Amino acid sequence: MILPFIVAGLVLGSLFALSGVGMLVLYRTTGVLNFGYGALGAASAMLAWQLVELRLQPVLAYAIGILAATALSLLFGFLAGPFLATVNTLTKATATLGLALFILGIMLFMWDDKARTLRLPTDTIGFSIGTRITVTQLICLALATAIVIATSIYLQRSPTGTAMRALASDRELASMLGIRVRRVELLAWAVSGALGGISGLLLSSQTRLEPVFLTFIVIPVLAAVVVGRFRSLVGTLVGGLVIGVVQAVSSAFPSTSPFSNATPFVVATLVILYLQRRKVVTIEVAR
Amino acid sequence: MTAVPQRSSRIAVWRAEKLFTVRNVALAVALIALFTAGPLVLGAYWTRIVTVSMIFAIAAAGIALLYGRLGLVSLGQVSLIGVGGWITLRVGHATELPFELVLVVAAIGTGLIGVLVGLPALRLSGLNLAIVTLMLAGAFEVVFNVTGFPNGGDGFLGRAQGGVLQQPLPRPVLGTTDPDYFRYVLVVSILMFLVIALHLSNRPGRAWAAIRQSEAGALAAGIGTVRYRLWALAVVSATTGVAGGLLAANAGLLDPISFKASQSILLFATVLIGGAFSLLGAAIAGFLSQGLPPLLDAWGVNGNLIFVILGLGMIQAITTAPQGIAGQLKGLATRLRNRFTQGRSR
Amino acid sequence: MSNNGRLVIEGIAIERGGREVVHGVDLVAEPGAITALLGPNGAGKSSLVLALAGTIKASRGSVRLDGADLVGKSPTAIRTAGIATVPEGHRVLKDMTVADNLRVASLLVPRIERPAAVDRVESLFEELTPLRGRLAGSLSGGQQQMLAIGQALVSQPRYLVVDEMSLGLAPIIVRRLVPALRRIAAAGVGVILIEQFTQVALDLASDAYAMAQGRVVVHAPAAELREAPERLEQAYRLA
Amino acid sequence: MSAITAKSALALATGILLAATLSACVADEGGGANAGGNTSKDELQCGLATGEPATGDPIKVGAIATASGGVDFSSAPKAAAAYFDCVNENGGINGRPIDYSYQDDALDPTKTAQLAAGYAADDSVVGLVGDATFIGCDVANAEYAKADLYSITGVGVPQACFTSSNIAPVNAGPRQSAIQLLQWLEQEGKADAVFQVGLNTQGNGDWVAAGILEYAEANGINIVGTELTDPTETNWLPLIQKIKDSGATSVIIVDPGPITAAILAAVEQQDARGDIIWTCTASCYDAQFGSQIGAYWEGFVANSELQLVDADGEDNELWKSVMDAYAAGDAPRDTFSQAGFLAAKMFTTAVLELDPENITRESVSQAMLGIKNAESDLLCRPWYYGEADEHNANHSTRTAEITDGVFTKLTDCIDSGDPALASILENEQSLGLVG
Repeated sequence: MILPFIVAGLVLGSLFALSGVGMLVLYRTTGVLNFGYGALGAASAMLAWQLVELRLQPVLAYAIGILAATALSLLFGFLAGPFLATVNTLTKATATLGLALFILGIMLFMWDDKARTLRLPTDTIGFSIGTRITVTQLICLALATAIVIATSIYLQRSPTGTAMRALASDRELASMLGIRVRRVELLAWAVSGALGGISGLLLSSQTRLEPVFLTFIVIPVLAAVVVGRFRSLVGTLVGGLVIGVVQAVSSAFPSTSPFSNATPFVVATLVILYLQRRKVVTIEVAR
Repeated sequence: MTAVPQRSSRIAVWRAEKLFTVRNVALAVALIALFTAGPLVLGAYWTRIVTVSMIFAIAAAGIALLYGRLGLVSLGQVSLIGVGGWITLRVGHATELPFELVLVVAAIGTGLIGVLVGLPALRLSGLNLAIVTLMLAGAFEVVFNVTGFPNGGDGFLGRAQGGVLQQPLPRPVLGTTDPDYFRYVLVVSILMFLVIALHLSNRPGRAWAAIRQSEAGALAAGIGTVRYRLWALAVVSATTGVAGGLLAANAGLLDPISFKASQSILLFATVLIGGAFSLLGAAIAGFLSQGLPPLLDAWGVNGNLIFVILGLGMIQAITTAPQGIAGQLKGLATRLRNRFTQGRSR
Repeated sequence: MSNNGRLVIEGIAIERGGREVVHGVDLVAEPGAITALLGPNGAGKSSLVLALAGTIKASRGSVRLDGADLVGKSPTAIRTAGIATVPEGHRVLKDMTVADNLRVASLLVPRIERPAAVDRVESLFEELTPLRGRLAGSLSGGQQQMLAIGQALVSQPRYLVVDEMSLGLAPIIVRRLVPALRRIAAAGVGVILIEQFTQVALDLASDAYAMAQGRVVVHAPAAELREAPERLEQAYRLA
Repeated sequence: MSAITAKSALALATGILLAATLSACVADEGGGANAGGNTSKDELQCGLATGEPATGDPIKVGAIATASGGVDFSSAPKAAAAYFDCVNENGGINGRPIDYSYQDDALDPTKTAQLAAGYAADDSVVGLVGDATFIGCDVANAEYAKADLYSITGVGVPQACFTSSNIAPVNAGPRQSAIQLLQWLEQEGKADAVFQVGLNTQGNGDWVAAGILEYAEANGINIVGTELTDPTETNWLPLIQKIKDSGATSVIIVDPGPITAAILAAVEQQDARGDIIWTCTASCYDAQFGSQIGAYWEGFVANSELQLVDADGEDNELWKSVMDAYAAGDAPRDTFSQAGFLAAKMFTTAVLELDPENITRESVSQAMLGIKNAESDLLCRPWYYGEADEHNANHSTRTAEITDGVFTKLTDCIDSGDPALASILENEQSLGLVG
């Protein structure tokens, strides 16, 4: 029976894609590939869990979690942005490893490793179509798809979205054209942080609520972004879904099952090598 | 890389005419003192910690070589330690070879795997290489979890399972006790640092510096960039493999849990903080990764705060101190020397 | 002190990579007129352009428009103050469409005026209209230059600074751009035209400056230099 | 292009989301099972129970616990620390306080070996009490054996913790815990087709799995499946599918609490509980576990290696009250906490017999090794140390099930039928360690 695996793979994949879109928006606008992206999501999920434990209205707790991730992302963009603007993409990305470690350390300090699950009220409502699908899973799929589409439209149609694309295209020229570079960048940090917070919440409900695990989920998410060739939102969506489904389906067979968790890494490595097949050297341009 | 100033590949220590400088003599005296009195002064607990710190310093030197000299970010070096450890345990259990030979096998094996993995990655530079190595670290984490580490059992994986007690690998004859093993590791680490230093001060080091300065320029000057990069990768992988072998013999057993992708990132962070442009920086990085957590424990600080410290330290190193702690120490030494000579000339 | 809407550059010096490359340049541009800035490769013209645009900061000197000093202001503020720059090399946002390129440039204009601003540019460069949906990177050099100038004009500037307008473009295209610039100036916009090759610029301009080695070496009415081009050669050699 | 509009749009969206779902109320969970004691701080009978603080020369006692790095087993040393604090407030060891602290090995065997070597080399450390390590008993024991240092370990997990000369755990270990679940299933007549789930970790998961298979083979039980998973696994569908396909009637889960909770959540999501009896070893026996996994798991069964946390009994009451008085409010109240407490209590009793002027590692080691027939209502059978190459004194445990979100007693003590215990049982008899 392969259907449950495909469904689970689609759900997980859509969440990879949702996270990936957040990373991509930031990367395209500011040139920062945020390795701390998983940590932002983890912080959002942990905080929401803590607030629910403290008997806060769950929805409010989730909102605060998402806002916290947004604020953290924005704060880092605000503090580090001026420096990051002056260095190449590799150094930008490396600096965000520091962000990841910092947030992870705070989380581990605050929350030890007890049995935790983030239960969404929608987890227990479900229906069966050959396999059981819960409302949470539907929400994940629908939200991820909707956000990818909404982000595409936003970038395509809205003035700020256009400005973000301009920044991604040619930062210096965009600034000469009068775009308020810093403001647009901070907006990208905020949008990306919010998407990270949402996907962190959903990922923690679909996988596990654990700071280290959620922080390093950035690796498969990165794989989705790689499949999107660091530019395409739709490519990222497809990449996330493909990775999720291949991983889940390969886990269904005893021979491939132990290695199914390596799927994102293998896919990403192959895609990078394929994309680079003709280039012997990539010359980095300091942005 | 605009953030990091270019430096020449000159390492004065290893030029014959400069071999007996005050600094080198002081360094030699310090190392001899560490060799003889180290375990006594440190005590049993810290002897073991410093032993492991020295092992990780070898791996840190590899990361520093790649980052500082070639501008390559490799986020999978701890996985290579694991590969070296795996080979050491496997060969060590299967054969009666002396440990030193096992280390050589581990160096060659890890070097080969490093080159095989690196061969396609060498076409990449910058961000792509960082991502690919991170992905490989993730993949190795999965593989280590599936295969486990050899513990004296049968089969290709050499893994005893199901209620059969695991056998630790005996330590080398010359280093059975903790103080002796400390000295053993110290000597091997110095040898590995020498291997790296000799590369840096000779033709490969100059070629790497040229490549880092300008890829096109190096090509124009007739330097085979792929060949030299591959060579760098081979050297780094082989020395890292030796580090893995030393780590395997330290406790006699290894656990997949020690070789997670996150560990590689932590080690990379410590290299940036320690300083990626000198071997001193690598030594500091080794201590930061293995010695700082127990030090925090001793001061009663929560062990998890190590992440916070390293995270902040890494951001600080990238933004304001690209030379790391080693660079700051050197600057301090230079200032002190200048003040001293000025004072004397007055 | 209003200077009657003139753009007054005084004593601008610029450092790049720790070295001073422009050593105190004075230049005055009139509204509705075309001012040429000439000079060989490496004279410091492009640095001056970037400083005018606000992407690099002048180490001393002032740029005044209506009494306000624009040195040190952000590119956005300078653009808002009315100086629009077209960098050299017909640079456009390559992976965006022509329409998007113009839309990005119009973001500084109040929302209701944006369509009109874009329409004005499209009526000036009619060739761009059918290309709206094309990616700017796929246009020919001349079309890109039109788009680049168009982007500058969308923000309705009082001064237009065009760096190396004719460099790398076929003469037939340059001939197409010349009347467009005249029309722009005739509409009251002050134009500063930076050119390495003098012919086109001197034909268009009323006033001309020439730079060499980071200094202004000649300042004369364009007509005089048109008559005696050897004066430029001499000045370059002396510097 | 104004950031403000975008931000207000975000706020508006959040607001709408909030309003739309505000009807979802906070679930009433009844606050979980808080295992609180009834004895006030002044009346606690710790050690000499004098009520006078000990002021003499401190006696140094250590422990190694896995507190970070993915799992947290620090509840054992936390309980030991609480009990020692209580002892120090009550006359200490004949006037000398115990200076107790534990070190975190961060789930890294290299670090375990370091810490063990450090304790072994520090002559002022007279003994180790209440350790809880997920790894590294073998490397630690090698150091202790060289230095004649002994540990009354609170919680041992891997096999090596039970096959060491200088380490004697108070808990029964995952293997006994799992086998006794199987025995319980057998007693209930539910062991027709058993599926076991565990961790793919060296010297741990595979050792437990082998134990189940050995017992099953010896007793004619049909094990329809064995699945050992990666500790970082998150995709539980293959497991659930295999359990379904195997036709299992009961499932034994031998995983740390958080992983078990994740598996159960996935089962719930698939609504795959069915008629299968789901059970887990003592690692998920925690007062809060019931509320963590939710109402779906009413009737879920767990093994408890010691007394149930809410039971009566002298020692259990003392443990709860000591925790209330001396431990942090959020320190877990679980089996492992009981184990740490009991280790500290037995250590205190043994050391109190010694001449306070002559408390050295040597004398303490002798006292620890001499512990035998130590009774407690926390245990099923008396505990002992004794000189041997293997230690597994606790091999009789209880079973509990979740009723109304709280673990309640299901069966009293079951003696383990693990065939591998033969030599241990023989030792007990021949050396007169029990009975």
